[in-house]
Amino acid sequence: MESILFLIIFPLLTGVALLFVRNDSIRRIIVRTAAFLLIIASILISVRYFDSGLELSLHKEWINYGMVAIELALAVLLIAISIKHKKYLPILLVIIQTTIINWYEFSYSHEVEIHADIVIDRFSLIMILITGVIGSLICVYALKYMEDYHHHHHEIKDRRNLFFFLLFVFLSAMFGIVLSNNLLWMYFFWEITTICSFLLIGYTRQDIAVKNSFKALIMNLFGGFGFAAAIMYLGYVVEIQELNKLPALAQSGIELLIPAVLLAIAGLSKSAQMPFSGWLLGAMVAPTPSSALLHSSTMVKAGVYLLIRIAPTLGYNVAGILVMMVGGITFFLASLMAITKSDGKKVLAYSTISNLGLIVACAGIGSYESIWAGILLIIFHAIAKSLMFLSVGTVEHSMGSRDIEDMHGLIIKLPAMALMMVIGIAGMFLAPFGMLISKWAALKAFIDSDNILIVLILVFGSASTLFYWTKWLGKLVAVLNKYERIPAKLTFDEWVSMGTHALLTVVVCFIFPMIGNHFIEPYLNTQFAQHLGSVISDGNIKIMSLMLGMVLLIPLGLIVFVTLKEDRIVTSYMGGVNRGDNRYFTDSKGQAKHLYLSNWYMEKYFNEARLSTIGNITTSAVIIVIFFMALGGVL
Amino acid sequence: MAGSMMSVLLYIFLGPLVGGLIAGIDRKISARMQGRYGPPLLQPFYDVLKLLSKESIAVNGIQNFFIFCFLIFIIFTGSLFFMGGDILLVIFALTLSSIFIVLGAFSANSAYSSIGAMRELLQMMAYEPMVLLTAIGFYVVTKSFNITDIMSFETPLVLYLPGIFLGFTYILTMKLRKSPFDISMSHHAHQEVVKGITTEFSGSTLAMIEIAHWYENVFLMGFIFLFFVWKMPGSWIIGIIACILLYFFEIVIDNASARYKWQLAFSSSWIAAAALGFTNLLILFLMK
Amino acid sequence: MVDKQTIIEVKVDELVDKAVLMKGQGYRLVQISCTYKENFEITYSFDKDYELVHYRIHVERDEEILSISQIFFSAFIYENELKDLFGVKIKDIAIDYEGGLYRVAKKAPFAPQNKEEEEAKHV
Amino acid sequence: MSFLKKSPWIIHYDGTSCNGCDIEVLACLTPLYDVERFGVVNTGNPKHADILLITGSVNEQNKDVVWQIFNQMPNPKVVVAVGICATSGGIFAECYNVMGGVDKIIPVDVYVPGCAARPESIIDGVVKAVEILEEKRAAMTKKRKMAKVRRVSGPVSLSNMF
Amino acid sequence: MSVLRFSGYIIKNLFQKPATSMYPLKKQKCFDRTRGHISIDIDACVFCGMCSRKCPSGAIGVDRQVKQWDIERLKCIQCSCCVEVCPKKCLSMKNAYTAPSVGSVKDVFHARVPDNQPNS
Amino acid sequence: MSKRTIVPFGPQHPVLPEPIHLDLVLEDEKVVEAIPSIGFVHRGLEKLVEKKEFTEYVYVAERICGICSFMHGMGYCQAVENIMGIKIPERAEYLRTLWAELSRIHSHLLWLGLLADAFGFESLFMHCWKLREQILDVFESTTGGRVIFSVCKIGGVRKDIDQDTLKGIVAVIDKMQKELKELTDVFIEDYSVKHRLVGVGVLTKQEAHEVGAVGPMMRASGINQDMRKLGYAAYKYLDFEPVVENDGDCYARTLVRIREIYQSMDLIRQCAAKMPEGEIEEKFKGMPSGERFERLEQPRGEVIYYVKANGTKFLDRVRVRTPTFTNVPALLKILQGCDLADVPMMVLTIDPCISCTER
Ligand code: NFV
Ligand code: SF4
Ligand code: SF4
Ligand code: SF4
Repeated sequence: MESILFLIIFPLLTGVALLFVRNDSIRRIIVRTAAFLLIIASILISVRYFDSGLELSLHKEWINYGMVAIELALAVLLIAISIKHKKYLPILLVIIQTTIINWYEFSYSHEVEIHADIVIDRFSLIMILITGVIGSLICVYALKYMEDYHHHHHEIKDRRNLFFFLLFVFLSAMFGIVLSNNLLWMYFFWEITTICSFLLIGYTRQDIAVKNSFKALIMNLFGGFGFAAAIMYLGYVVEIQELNKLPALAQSGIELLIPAVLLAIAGLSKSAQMPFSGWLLGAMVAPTPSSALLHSSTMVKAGVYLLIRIAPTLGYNVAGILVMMVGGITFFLASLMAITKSDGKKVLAYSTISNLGLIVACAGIGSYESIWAGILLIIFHAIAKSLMFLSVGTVEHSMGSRDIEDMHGLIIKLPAMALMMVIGIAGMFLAPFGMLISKWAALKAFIDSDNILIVLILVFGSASTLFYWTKWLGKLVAVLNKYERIPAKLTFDEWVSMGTHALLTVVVCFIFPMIGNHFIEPYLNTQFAQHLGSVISDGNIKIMSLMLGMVLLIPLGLIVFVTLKEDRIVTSYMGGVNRGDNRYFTDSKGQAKHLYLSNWYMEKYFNEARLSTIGNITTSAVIIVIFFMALGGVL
Repeated sequence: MAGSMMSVLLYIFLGPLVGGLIAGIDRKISARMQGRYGPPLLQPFYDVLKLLSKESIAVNGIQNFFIFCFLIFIIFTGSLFFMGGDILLVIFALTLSSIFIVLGAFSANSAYSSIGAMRELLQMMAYEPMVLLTAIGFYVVTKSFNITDIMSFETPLVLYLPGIFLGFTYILTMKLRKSPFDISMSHHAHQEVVKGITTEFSGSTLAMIEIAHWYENVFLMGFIFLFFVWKMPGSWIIGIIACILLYFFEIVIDNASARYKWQLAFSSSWIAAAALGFTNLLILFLMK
Repeated sequence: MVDKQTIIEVKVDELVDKAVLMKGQGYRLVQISCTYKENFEITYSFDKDYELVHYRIHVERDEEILSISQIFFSAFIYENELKDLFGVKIKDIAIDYEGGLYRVAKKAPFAPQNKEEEEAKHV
Repeated sequence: MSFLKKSPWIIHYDGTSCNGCDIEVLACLTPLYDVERFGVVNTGNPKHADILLITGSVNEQNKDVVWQIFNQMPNPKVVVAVGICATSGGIFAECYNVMGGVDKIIPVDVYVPGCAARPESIIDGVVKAVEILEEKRAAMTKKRKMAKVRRVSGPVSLSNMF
Repeated sequence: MSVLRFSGYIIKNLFQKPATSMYPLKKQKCFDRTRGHISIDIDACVFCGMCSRKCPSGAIGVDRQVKQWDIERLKCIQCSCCVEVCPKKCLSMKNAYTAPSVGSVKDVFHARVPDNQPNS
Repeated sequence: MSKRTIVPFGPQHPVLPEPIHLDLVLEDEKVVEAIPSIGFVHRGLEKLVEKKEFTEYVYVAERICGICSFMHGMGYCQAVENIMGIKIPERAEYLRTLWAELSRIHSHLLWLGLLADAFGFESLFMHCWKLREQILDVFESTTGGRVIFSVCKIGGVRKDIDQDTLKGIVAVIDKMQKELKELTDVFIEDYSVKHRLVGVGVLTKQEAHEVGAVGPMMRASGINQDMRKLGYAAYKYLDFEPVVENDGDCYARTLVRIREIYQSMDLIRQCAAKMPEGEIEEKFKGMPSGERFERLEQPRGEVIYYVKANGTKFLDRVRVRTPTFTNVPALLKILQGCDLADVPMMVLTIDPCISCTER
C-alpha cells in the first residue's frame, strides 16, 4: 500500500542524486532510467488501483512534523532570497502563511479526524498518468535541450544539476498534490511547487528572470495564502481536513461558501487565471523544458486539478459563479491576446492561460457534463501543449529563433519538426482532435447549464483560437522551393520524447471514449449521485473517428499526390515583377527586393495592454465582489 | 438510415448541379441588374469543364493537395448535414474544410494568396461565432443538435429564432463570398488582393474550388432551409421558397454595396452575432 | 489676351535661395523642365494665384546641383526624371530612385549620346 | 466536346499604350458590349486566364513583365495584341524606349488593328482567339496522348518536389 | 446616408431590356465620320509619295517605279493625315474597320489593276 | 523577426487598368511604406519632335493619352499658336471647349466607374460606363473616333458640328443628367460607399499645397484654383466657378468630380447656346520660334505644355507636365498609413493616368 509513496519519494531521491551529478553521461543515465521507471510505475499503479482505488491513512506524527520542518526551512530560504533581492512583499506573505498554517497545525489539526491522507480514484489516476508520462518525457527531453542551451548561452552559468534537481522535485510535489487527500499535505506539496517554480523561473539569474520569478512567487504565495486560510476555516468551522469530504458536505447543504471561495482563489492563482495570469507569461524566460513542465502537466494543472476536485462544491453557490466568470473572461481575453503575439512561446503561454480558463469555467459550472469536459480538456491540453513546447524549443535551437515568423516554410527547412508542430497545433484546436472534442462537450455543458453568457464567451473565444492557431499553421506549411533544409540532428532523447507525445496526441483522440467510460464517468458517478453516461453520443463518436481516419490519411494522400502530380512549376504571382525564384521582385528602384509575408497581428485591434487591463479589472472585481458577498453571507 | 443514405447520395450527385445552376442564375440576374445581357445560364458549368481541360500549373508540389482535401471535406460536411447528423459536428467539419483552403493558399507562399489567406481566416473568425450560435439556437429550441430532430420540430424555428436568423443571414453573405463581404476573394469586381486565396490555383484545382463552393452553397441553403421547415408535411416547399427569396436578396446585396474593409466586416459580424444572437438566446432562456 | 512669359535666369548656386524665397511667399512648385542646348537648361516654375514665375539655370554636363526636394517635396519626382532622362547630376533628393524611375533602354536619352550629337547641339 | 470555346477568360495587360485601347478593352466588359455573353471574364490573374490581351507596345521596363505574365498562364493560351501600338508600335515605333510590337517578346496569335481598337474589333479578335485556342488545345491533347513517358524525370520523392 | 441605396435602381434594371448591343449578332452602328480604314482610288493616284512621307506611323509605301501603292493595315493609326495631304484627293477614310488578323496585312495596289482590289 | 509584409503591387494588377507599381510594406493591412514606381509606359514621345514636323506632332500629342487625348492635342496646338501669334476663330474656340468639356464628362465617368470597381461595387461600375457610352457616341459622330479624335490642328479644328447635331448633344446631356443623378446619389449617400471613402486618405489644404497637388485633388482639399479661369479657348466667355470641397478625403475628391460632371454639362449647354457662326480654322504660314509654357485644365488638373521652337519645322523641345505626374507626391503622402484595401482607392483618387504621367 505504502508503495504508492514511491511516486513521491523516488523522484525526490532522483532529484537529490542529480543535484550532485555534474557529469553529463551519468546524468543522462540517471534521468533516462528514472523517467523510464516513473512511466512504468505510473502505468502499473494505474492498473493496480484501477478497480479498487485506494484510501490510505498514515497516522504518523513524524510525517507531519517533517513537513512542518521542511516548510519552515523553505520559508527561511525564501525570506533570505527575498532579502537578498530587496523584495519585501513575499516576506510578508511567507510569514503570514507560515504562521497561519503552523498555528493551525499545532493548535487544532489534531482534533480533526483524518480518514485518509492519500486517496486514489480514477481522476487521480489520470493525473498520475499525465504527470508520470508527460513529466518524465519532458525531463528526458531536457537532457539534450539544456546541453544545447548552455552551449548557446554562455552568459548563463551552467547549473544543470540544480535544474534537474528542481524538475524532479517538481514531479515529486506534483504527485504529492494529486495523491493527497489530507489538505495539509496537499498544502505542503502545493507550496513546494510554488518554490520550485520560483527557482526554475529564476534559473538564469538574469534581471528579467529574477523579476519574473518574484512575480510568480508573489502571485502563488497569494494563492497559497488563500489555501491556508481555507484549511483553517474548514478545520475550525466545518471540522474537516479532507478533500473528498467536500462534495458530500456540499450536497447535504452545509454552508461551504467561504472555503470554496478561498480554495478557488488558490486554484485560480496557480492556474494563472486573470488577474494572476501575469506570472505565467513571465515564466517564459525560463528554459523551455521548465515552461513545458509548468504549462502542460504540472503547476497550472495543479490549480485546475484542485478546482475540478472542488467543482461539485462550486456548482451550488456564488463561488461557482466566481470561478466560471474568471475562467470565461480569461479564456476569451487570453485567446484574443494570443493573436497579437509572434513569439512562439508567448502564443503558447496565452493559449495555456486561455485553455485553462476554459477548464476553470467548466469547474465553475460544476455540473456532471462540464466536469466531464474539463477533465478531458486537462488530458488533451497536457499532451498537445507539451508537444508544442518541446517542438518550439527544438526549433529554437535549430534555427536560433522561436519567432513564428521565422518558422515560415518550416515544412521545408525542418520537416520533422514541422510535422510535430502540425500535429500539436491540430491537437490544440482542429476538428477531430482532442481539444475540439472537449470544447464541444464544454459547449454542450454550458448550454445545458443555462449559462448563456459563458456560451457566448465560448463561441467568440474559440473563433479567436482558430485564428491564431491557423495562422501559425499557415506559416509552417508555406512552401518555397528555394529554402534550404536546416541540418538538425535530433537526438534519441528528443525523438523519443516528442515522438511519444505526437503519438499520444493522436492515439488519445481515438481512445477518448474509453477514457470517458472508464476513467471520467466512474469518477463523476461517485461525485454526483447519479449516472449520466457519456456526453458525446456514440454515433457522433463514430463520425469523429471517421473524420480522424480521414485526416490521418492525409499524409499518405500527400505522398501519392506528389508522386502522381504532373504540374508545371511556375513562379508565383507578383504582378509581373518576379525575379525568377519567388523570393525576390523588382522594386520601384529597379533593384531586387525580398518578398516577405508576415502574418497579421492586429496589435491595434487586440491591444495586449488594454485587454489585460480590462481582464484584470473585471476579474478582480468579480473576485472582490464575490469574496465580500461570501463574507457578508457568513457574518 | 436508408432515407438518410439516399439524401447523402442525392447531395453528392445533385449538389454540384444545383449549386452550379444557382451560380448561373446568380450571374444572369446580376448581369441584368447591371444592365447587361449576361452569360448563358450554364456558364458556370462551361467554366468548370474548361478548367478541367487546362494544363495544370502550380507554384509548388503540395498546394493543390490542400484544395483536394478542401473539396473532400466540404463534401463530407454536406453529407453529414444531409444525413441529418449532429449540427455541431457539421460546423466543425466545415471549419476543418475551410482551414484546408486557407492552408492551401498559405502553402503557395505567394503575396496575394497569403494575404487572401489571412483575410479568409479573419472572415472565419468573424462568422464562426454566429454559425455556432445558430446551432445553439436550434438546440435551445428543439433540445437537440440532431438535424433530423431539428427538422421535425412542431413549429417553424424562425418564429423562435428571428434574431438568430437575421444574424445568420448577415454572415451568410460572407460565406457566399458576396459583396460587401468578399474580402478574401471576389468572384466579380476586381480587388486589391487580385484573386485572394485562389490567386495561385488554376486549371483543375481551381475547378475543384469552384465545385466545392457549389457544394458549400447548397449546404448553406440547407441551413436556411432548417429555419423554415417543421413537422408539417409539405413545409419543405416553404423552406425552398424561403431559400430562393433569401438568395435573391443576397444577389441584391451583392450588387448594391461596396466591399467592406476587414475592420468593419469583422466587427460588424461580431456585433451582429453578439447583439442578435445573444438577445435571441436570452429571450429564449427567459421564456423557458 | 496671351500673357507674357518671362524667364528669370539665375545662377546655379542661387537656386536654392530662390526656392526658399518662393516657398516663403506661398508659391507652389509647378514644374521643372530641362532642355539640352550646349548645356542643361533647367527651368523651375512656381505658381501663386494663376501667376507663373520661372527660374532658369544652366548646368554643365558634369556639374552636380543640389536638390530642392527638401524645400518643395514634390520636386523629387521631377529631379529623378531629369536624372534618368537627361543625366543631370542631382544630389540629396528626398526620395532618390537612383536611376530607377524610368528604366530606359539607353541611358539619358535626351542628352546627346555621342560626340557627333553633342556637336550638332552646339550649333 | 470542348468548353474552352465557351469560357475564354482573359487577362489584360497594358503595355505602353496611350490608354485608348486599354479603356476600350475595359469597355468591352461593360453593358453595351458585354463580352461576358461569350463567357469572357476579366480575371486579372495570369494563372486563371486563357487569353492575354495586350494593349500598347513593349518597352525596356515592361518587357519582363509581359514575359512573366505570359509564362505564368496555363496552356493552352493565346495572345491578342490590341491596337496598333501592340501590333507594330504604331506612331511610337520610333521612340527611343519602344521596342515595337508585342511580338518582339512573346508570340502573338491575333492582331487587332485600330487606333484605338474599337470594342467591336476587340470582340472579333477574341472570337478569333478562341478558335486558335481550340486548335491549340486539340494539339495539346494529342501531344499528351502521345507522350507515354511522364514529364517528371528522375526518381520522385517528397523532398525533391518542393 | 442610406443602406443599399442602389437596390431600387438595379431591380428596376433587372426588368428592363439590357443595354447590350448584341454585336456580332447585330451589326455595329457606324457614323459617317467614323474613321475606319483608308481606301484609295488607285487610278487617280500619281504616286507622288506625299502620303507616305507625311504618314506619322509610316504605314504607306509608294513606289513610283512600279506604280505601286501599299498600306500596312497593322501600322495605320487612322489619323486621316494622308487623306488631307494627298494632292489628288484619291485617298478616303471609310467607316468600316479592318478585321483582326493572325499576321501582318499589307494591302498592295497597282495602277492599272482594273477592279481596284487588293491583290497581294 | 519583423511583422511586416513586403509585397509588390502591380504593374499588372486587376484594379489598376494601367501599369503602376508600388512597393508595399504592410503591417497587417496597414501600409507603413509605399514607394510608387512608374516607367512601365514610358515611350519617350517628347523626343519625337525631333523626327516629326511640328504640324504632324499633333497626332503624337493626342496619343499621349487616350482619356484626355483631346486636350493634349488642343494644349499643344494652343502653345504653338501662341508662340506663332495665331488667333484662332471664335467658333473653333467654342468647338474646342465643347469637346474638352465632353472629354471631362467622359473622363470623370470613367473614373467613377473605376473607383466603384476598386471598392468592389461592380454594378455601379457597369452603370457608370454604360452612361459613358453615350458621350462616346457623341464623339464618334462628331469626330469619327471614340477615343482619339484627330480634330485639333494648329490654327483651329478639322471638323465642324452643325446646328442639329449640337441640339442633339444637348438633348443627350439632358437625358443623361437624370440617369446620372441616380448613380451619383449612390456615391454620395450609400453607407457602404461612404464607409470606403469618408475620412480615407486625407490630404489637408496645407499638405495639398506643399506637395503641389493639382486639379480635383487640390480642389477637394479646399484650394480654389482651376486653370480654365485663365480664360483660354472659350472659357473666357463662359460662366462657371471652380468646384471646391474642404475635407480633403477620398469622399471629397469624389464629390468634386461628381460636381464637375454637372458643371461640364452646364458649360456644354452654354457653349451650345453661345456658339457663334463662322470659320473653324485659321490658315497660317511660317515656322514657330520662341518658347512658351501653356497651362490648361485637364480632367485631372493642370497640365503644362512647354514648347521651345527654333524657327525650323522641327521643334527643339516639347515637354508635357501632366497632372498625374505632379500628383504622385500627393499619392505618396496619402498612402502612408492607409489600409491595403484602401490602396486602390488612394491610387484611384488621384485619378491616375499613367500614360500621361510617363509619356
Ligand atoms: N494625367 C493626365 Fe491626362 C488628364 N486629365 C493629362 O494631361 O489623362 Ni490621361
Ligand atoms: S493604338 Fe492608338 S489608341 Fe491604342 S494605345 Fe496605341 S496610340 Fe493609343
Ligand atoms: S490614316 Fe494616318 S496612319 Fe493611316 S495611312 Fe493615313 S496617314 Fe498613315
Ligand atoms: S499622296 Fe495621294 S497621289 Fe500622292 S501617292 Fe499618296 S495617294 Fe497617291
